[in-house]
Amino acid sequence: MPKFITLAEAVEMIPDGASIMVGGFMGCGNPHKVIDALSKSGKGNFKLICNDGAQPGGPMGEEYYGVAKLIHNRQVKHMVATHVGLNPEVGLQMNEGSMRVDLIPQGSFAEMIRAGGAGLGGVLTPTGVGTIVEDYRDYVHSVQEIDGRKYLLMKPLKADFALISGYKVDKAGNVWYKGSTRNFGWAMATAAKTVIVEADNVVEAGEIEPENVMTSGIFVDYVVDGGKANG
Amino acid sequence: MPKFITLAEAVEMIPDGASIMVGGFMGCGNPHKVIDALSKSGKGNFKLICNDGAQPGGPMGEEYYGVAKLIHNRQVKHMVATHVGLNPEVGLQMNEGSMRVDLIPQGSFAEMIRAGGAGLGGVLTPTGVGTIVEDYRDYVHSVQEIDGRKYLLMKPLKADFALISGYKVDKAGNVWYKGSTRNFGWAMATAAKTVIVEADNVVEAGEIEPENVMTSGIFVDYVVDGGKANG
Amino acid sequence: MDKENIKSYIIARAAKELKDGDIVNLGIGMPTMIPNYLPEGVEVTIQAENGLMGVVPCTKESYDPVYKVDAGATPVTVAPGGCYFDSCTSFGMIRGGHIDVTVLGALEVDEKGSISNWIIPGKKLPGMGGAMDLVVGAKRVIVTMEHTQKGEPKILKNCRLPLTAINCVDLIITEMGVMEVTDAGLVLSEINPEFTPEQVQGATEATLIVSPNLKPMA
Amino acid sequence: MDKENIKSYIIARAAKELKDGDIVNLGIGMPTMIPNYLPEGVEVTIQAENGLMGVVPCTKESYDPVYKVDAGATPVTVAPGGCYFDSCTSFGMIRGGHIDVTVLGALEVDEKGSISNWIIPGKKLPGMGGAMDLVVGAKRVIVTMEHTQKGEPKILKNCRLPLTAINCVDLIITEMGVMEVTDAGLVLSEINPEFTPEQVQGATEATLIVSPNLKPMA
Repeated sequence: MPKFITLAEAVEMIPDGASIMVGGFMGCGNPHKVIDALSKSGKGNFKLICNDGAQPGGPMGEEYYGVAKLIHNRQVKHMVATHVGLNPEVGLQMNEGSMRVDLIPQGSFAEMIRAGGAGLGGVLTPTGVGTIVEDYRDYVHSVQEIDGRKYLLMKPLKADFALISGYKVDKAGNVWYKGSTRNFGWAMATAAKTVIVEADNVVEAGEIEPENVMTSGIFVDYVVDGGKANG
Repeated sequence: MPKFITLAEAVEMIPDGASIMVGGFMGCGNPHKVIDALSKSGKGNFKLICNDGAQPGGPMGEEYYGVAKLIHNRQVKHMVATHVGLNPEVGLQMNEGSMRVDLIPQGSFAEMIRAGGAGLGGVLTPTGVGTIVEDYRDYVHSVQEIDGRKYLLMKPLKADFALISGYKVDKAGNVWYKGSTRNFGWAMATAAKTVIVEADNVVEAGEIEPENVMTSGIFVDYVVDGGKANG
Repeated sequence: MDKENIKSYIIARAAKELKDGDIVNLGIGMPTMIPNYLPEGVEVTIQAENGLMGVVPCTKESYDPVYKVDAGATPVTVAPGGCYFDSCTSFGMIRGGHIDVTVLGALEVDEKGSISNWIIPGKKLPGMGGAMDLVVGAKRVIVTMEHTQKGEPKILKNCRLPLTAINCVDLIITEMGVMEVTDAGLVLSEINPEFTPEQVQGATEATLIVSPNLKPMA
Repeated sequence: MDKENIKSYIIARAAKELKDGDIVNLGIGMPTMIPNYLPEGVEVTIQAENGLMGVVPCTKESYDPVYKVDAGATPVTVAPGGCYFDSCTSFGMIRGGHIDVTVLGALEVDEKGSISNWIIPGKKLPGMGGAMDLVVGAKRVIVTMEHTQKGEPKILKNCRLPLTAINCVDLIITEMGVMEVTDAGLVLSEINPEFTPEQVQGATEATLIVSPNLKPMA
């Protein structure tokens, strides 16, 4: 059973230099309150594993949206992502040399995280064959030919922390994601040593129909009640 | 959008000798009405890709349960499974030499089907290392050492047909599985040329909440209304 | 034609490539406008790689930008019969050949059907996002783009920018014409009547094979 | 001890290995009876590899054998807070190290912690089912079995039957004692007071290292 903690407790357990997976796509599905608290913590040197750098402006008028806050506050020293074009600060910090950015094809990125969580030795994907991705020594184990077709063997991805957002989270930690917020959170919840879920709504165990649970509570270590936590 | 067809039409499109994936675990999740009709069709020489051979007696008093009907009627010439111990007819037919049986570890079996449907070159699993599974030339591409640990590269599995059971299926073909019937159906729906779903209940598009759709209708070619079809 | 006319001319032509019932992924920019140009009787189902099937524009009631956006971060929703899923499932669909057509833009395309559209070294590092998976996995890959960039050809003998994927493009649609990628090379199968084949070739680095059945683009 | 007493003796001891909050997968047969023997204050969550988490016996009301069975095909249900999922997700949990303990039977175990429990060539071909994944993936692998089979040792220097997996077993619990698999070999850490260490060794092919802290099994 997961432990229910406050925003402050969640931030406190994340040390400087941690590798952190954050669910979300252009901010949609980022755990906004945890990220906001982390962005004000003064901690940094993070390795951020997130699909993208979100964007400066958020849909509810936020000045910086989701993980863009961590980037704006220069808390990220290394970013592993698939697309960073819509947050110009990523490019700026990269060109300054203050941030390393590694770009991975999105389908491979998702599957590498799944492989990390599912005990697989890697992912054999045709994506990236013949491109400079083949040369990403940190992420590509080898190029292999199987039954006449070439594949890249991409290494599994893991992290110290996964920060996930769930619309409904029950007392047993089971997560139900709304709309398009599920994206990478589902895989990340399996691939990190410590998984913290921000719950938009905490519900009783059993309130999510057992068939409709998307991430089993066994993957979840901590739940932050995002609703109560920040009013 | 899938086509809604009758049991007879479903059976008619499956030719002798077809490779057929059937969802289910010990009969639970087999598409019982489609299997029953197929078992009475006189067709055979099938390659059956199914977790197991189900069992002779079913929970509702069936003499033969699920795929056990196909086995009893000697319609299966080659079975790819993970466990066949609870259906003694499999062992008998194997020992007679009338049925070939290939046994694959269950987690690899599931993941090989997923790989077949997801365009991956195979599955790198530690399961089976050091066992006779290493010698399954039809299923194991190679033994590989990655970062000091050994893995088997298991080949993707595909089939001509996947026969799946859904508790609720909407007019767009979206599937919702009840209880433990989901098992292999989810992956099989992605890995066969023709996917036929037996619907316990046909519902309107939108009646399954979009987040709770388990198998997208885009994977489904045909739906048999199991409720109406057999009263 | 001005910029806007060029765009709508290209998109209108691309829309005709889609067949009723197709499952389609549309790249950011021009391709997202295709649904507005579909011929009567043609309905397609739109996938967004961030985990949506059956994407449709949202109404005032369904507007829910915190929870429901497409791959361009535009607030959208799904039609009845659509669904939401995670990114592994989404790219399983894409890589596994379950998407009938993807339409996307390009910086360069070459006569082998290779494409570059994700990075300009030293200038732009947007990232490949889902593009590498889409062009490798979709059953049919259609590139829509302006024929040239500041007068320079974008259809080359060999792409010069870092590749998105090799040998994957099926069709190129520009404001000058429609080109099929074949084993023999690029075949100009349709032409904008405002141009001659010589003019199209003049704006193209790759060698164009003019189809014996060359038709007016429409 | 008769058969039934042997079983309950083994299971009662195995139950003490489980800690409150553990996620557990229990093999068919003896291990499935463990929940009845859990010490007070210890609650575990039971996974079934066919896609259930939080398995509990079904009541008359929840009995639903067409839709809800465990990996032994027994009708079950899940407790509030449990869930259902597909087989890929299930074995992702198992292979990925998200199951704390698996308890299962064996035909043979050896001093390197290798195990054979899925096939007797020429006699029985049940298949490995999920066993190969479970013993490779679970964080802790506990074998519960009778110490001998018709008087013949089942704990060997090297397994003779086809292996389920190599070097994976952590603990062996029989009616004679508890043996830990260590780098040095099998350590007899607890003994049934009805037997002497010599008697246990006599029923065992593998060499047993008698722990200096040998305790009575209880």
